[in-house]
Amino acid sequence: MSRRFRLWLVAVGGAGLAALFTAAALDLPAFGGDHHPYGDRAVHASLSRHTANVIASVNFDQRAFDTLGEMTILFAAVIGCGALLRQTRDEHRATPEPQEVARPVRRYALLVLPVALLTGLYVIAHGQLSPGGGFQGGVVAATSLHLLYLGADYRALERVRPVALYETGDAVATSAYVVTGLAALIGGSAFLANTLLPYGTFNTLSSGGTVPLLNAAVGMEVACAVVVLLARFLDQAVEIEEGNGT
Amino acid sequence: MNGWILAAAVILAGGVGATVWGVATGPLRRRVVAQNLCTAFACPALLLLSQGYDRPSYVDLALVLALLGPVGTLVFARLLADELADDPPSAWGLTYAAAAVGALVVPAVCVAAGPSRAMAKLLFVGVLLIGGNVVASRALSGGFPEARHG
Amino acid sequence: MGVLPYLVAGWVFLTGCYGLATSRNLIHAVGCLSVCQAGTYVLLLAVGYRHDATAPVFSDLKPGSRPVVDPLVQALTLTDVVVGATVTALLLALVVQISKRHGTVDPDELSELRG
Amino acid sequence: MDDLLPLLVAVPLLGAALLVAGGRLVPRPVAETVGCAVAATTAALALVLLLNSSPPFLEWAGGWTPVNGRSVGIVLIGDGPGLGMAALASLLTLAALAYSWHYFDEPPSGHAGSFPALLLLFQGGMCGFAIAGDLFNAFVWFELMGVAAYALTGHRVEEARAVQGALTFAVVTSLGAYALLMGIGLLYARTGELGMHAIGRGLDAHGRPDALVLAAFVLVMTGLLVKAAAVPFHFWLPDAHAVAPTPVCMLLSGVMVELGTFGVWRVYGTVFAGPGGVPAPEFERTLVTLGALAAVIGAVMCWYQRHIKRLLAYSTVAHTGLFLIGVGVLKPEADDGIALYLLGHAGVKAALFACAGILLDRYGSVDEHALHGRARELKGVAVLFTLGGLGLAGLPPFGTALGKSVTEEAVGGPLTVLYVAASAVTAAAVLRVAGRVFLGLGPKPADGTGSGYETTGSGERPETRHRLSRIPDTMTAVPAVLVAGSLAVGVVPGFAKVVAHSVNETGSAGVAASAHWTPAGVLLGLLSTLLAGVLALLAVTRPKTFAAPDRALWLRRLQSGHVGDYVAWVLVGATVLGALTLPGLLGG
Amino acid sequence: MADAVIVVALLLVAASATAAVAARDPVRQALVLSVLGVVLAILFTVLQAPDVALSQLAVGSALTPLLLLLAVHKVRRRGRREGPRR
Repeated sequence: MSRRFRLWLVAVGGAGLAALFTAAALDLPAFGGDHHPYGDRAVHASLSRHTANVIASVNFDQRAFDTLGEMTILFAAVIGCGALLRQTRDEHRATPEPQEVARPVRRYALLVLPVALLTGLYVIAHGQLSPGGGFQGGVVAATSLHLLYLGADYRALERVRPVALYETGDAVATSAYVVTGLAALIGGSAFLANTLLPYGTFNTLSSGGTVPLLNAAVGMEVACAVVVLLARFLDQAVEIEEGNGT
Repeated sequence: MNGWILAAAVILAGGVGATVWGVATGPLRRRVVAQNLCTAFACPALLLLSQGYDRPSYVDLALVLALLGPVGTLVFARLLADELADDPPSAWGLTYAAAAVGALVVPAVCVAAGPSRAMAKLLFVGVLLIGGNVVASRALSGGFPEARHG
Repeated sequence: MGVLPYLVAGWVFLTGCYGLATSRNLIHAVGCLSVCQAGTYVLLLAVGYRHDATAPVFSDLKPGSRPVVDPLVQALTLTDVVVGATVTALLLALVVQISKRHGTVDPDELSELRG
Repeated sequence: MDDLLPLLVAVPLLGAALLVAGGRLVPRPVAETVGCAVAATTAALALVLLLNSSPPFLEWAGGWTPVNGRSVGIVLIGDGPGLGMAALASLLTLAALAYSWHYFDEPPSGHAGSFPALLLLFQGGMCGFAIAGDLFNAFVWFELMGVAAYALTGHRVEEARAVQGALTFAVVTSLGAYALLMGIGLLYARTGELGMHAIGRGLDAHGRPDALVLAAFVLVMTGLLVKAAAVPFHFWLPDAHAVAPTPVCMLLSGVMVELGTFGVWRVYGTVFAGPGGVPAPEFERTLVTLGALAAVIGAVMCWYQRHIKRLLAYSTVAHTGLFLIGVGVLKPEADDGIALYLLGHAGVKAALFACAGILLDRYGSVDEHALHGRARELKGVAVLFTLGGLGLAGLPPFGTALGKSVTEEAVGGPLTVLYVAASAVTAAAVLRVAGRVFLGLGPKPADGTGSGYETTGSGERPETRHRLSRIPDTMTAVPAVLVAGSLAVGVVPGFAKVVAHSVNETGSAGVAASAHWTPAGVLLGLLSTLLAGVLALLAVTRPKTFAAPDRALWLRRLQSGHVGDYVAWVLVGATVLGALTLPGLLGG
Repeated sequence: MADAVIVVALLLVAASATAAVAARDPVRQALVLSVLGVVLAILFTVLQAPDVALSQLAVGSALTPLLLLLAVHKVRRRGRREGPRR
């Protein structure tokens, strides 16, 4: 199909959709309106279970089944990238050369690494209180690990990060989330029900019943998943070479 | 008429708007600097918004941006070392201007917050922000001498 | 102001689709797909906004003291950001393998599957 | 009993996590046994739930039951069609796992567990989508199905075609998913609800349908029709099928595409069926038009293919068209017929793909012309392939014949002609391939007939380490069981009645329609089989006149393999969907 | 005043999204996508969604650019060694 014909198709399709969406936007309730029934019910339900961060309560208690799906998507992507970026028979691994890095950059990277790691863990721990949660903290913690690559070189990172361990960690965290859900089912109520643990006092670290548990499971799973994802891409970009050289 | 939000709007429209224009046009050298300055302007804006909305918990946002913004710039500096090797970006004037904006905003917000744990947090964010930006622009202008892959 | 957020969401979605359809580089196409997805974030959060309201995070706020925005759309958008990151990673893995096997990442030069 | 519904997703996920955690330590057969065991457990659970789902289950995940009619949790619908699709998905996954028994030449870097784990996650995603009663929950499982399918389709990364087909599949389906999410955003803005029934009630409470309802309908249906591979969203399907490993093709064509059609039926029935939604005549016009288009284009393109897997993929597009017509006419009998037709088609299509996989692994090619007369010694596979072709045509004892006859009664005259023609042409193509490959009938087609603008399917490397000298019995047993299953759907007395009862119980407010063999149906089935046989014979004996592919060249040029074209077609398809549905909303 | 800052953030998002699509070279697009991530985080903060802003910052500032640039690095390195890049 020639480029001109494709442009013409995109123009027709895009114009149609634009007209349709603009007409729909005019029928939408005005921006910033007060009619949010589901939201108000969610806030009430979250406060009834002493969870300060209502979004964490929606994610890990009221709609925990969605978060199970979201975590499975990340888990499937990690296995998928592992399968897609594997070293095939006609490739070999070349050892990455050390990279000299300017002194201030190296010092900054090695200084910020622990700070970022602690911030990631802080964001996970306070997931059900202040803004943040398992997912955000997991990504911050995993990214902080890669300061070793940015500040030094890939060999330094590889020494610290055994990929097999993180992949197993990812699988263990995923099964921890599911087992917590099953425990609720076996405990008499429903799958992923927040009825196992007491809800604790409001705005404290242990408040919210199983929300902190699920939060920690997702935090660990996301951190391991991001490390493994980046490991696959770094291996492809830095180490795996064409041809069957030495 | 909340002054803090007005100041944040000005920094957003002026500073971040300029960086968006800078990163979208011009040579690669200028785009990388614009990306670095984007975090330098966005972090004070977030601090002002946090003060304007009277929500101390929003400072966590500025903290994570101050931490990961320069890391993002390090990623660009590290992986684009080859392209940047021929004409290294050296926009020290702009970097110090952005750092000055940060240096102005953080004390103002600290004064408003009053001496407490929150002020310590704000100062910590300020230090991280300014240190990160300076090191990031240092990395851009030749932080990775040999441009071999690795 | 009433309908601007929805129009910006539609504009970002359609611009991403335009970029995706007319891209000459598959990595650029994957970037355009993530721009498409940014359109859905803007629409979802614009739907949940309430004037003069704040975030329903009560770590530094007494519940009930101020009106709050809709937490539902924020949970949906959070899930969407995760999905976006993972789909981008998977697509980039496929693009790397395409560049390895086809020697190019220009969709016009990929000629394997036709007819 | 109904709180076991979420286990349909939890068990495969736990199995996959177990496989990944232990995948390194255990040898490959153990990993694949664990995979089969987990898939079988889920299938058993789905069947148990299906058998006593007469009053449909309604499970609130997390125990968030509604308080005076409104809830914050996610609702799961465990009715006949939903659990039926979940059971079908689980059974086909089990068949795929059994078929791929130590199948691939090299597991990724010693990680034996990754392929079975991906299949289990695929099964979990499909089961979750089948029982989802919440629109956003359906989007999450839609994405999980997608992510698992992209990785599985591109699993053979050494093949240049595999990664290109997987990428176009991933980009088009992701764009469909984001359109679905925009639709969900619009519906949530109006009704403030996410459960499908709740959104339907919210739309009705709001009054007459307007532009927002039309836009939400178009965006949600675009996402679901991309998954169902209806024209003009179908372009990704032949590319994905030509390259995916055979067990994955069995799942893609057997049940994932059908889940798209199921999604269309479920979402319209719950969200848009009320007075506040899209009026019935609009929905019927839209779906019958798209279905007819898909049936015609699928049949024509299937006739001109020489790549066996792409030929079967286009036959799936044709059958999706027939399913959409059946869903579109909004009659209880048509729904029952489509349910039976879908079950029968899944068994037959998966068996045909399995046989194509055997040909690929035995001769290293799926090109009809190159394989001419070379597969004479595979007697068993020949019988299964021919039975599959007859099944596609609608030969009476098959489940496909029963489903087709019941649907033909419901859709009326002109569409019946389309049903007979589409099934006949696709079956004729399959029988032509069977005649040429297994019996060596007719002159060997000259290799130059291809216009250079087609994927011939020759020169493909077998998926197993080297060409199989002997076909392992798992690879022949699985298609045999699948064909027997399709036969059972048609033959087992009372099965049709149970299916009809469970479909009507939820679909059209309990109007009891019965599904059974009728003389007219049997006659039409025999007619289409006869037509298929005649066409196949003509194509084999006189290849020049009948199989000259250059006549439909302009149609084949559209299937360009270029991801930009497919995205453009998705946009055009969405606009066509809106244009077809618009008149009713303006006039009505 | 809160509306003004929302309008500014919305216009910034629209501008950087258009710029991200207009930048045909993947490296330049990675830079613009990084800025788009930050601007989106600001829009989410202005729309009172700090959790989503935090996740957009975490993903958009370091993870996505790293993935994009590693992919570009692998594609370019393959191309360069095989003679001039087409």
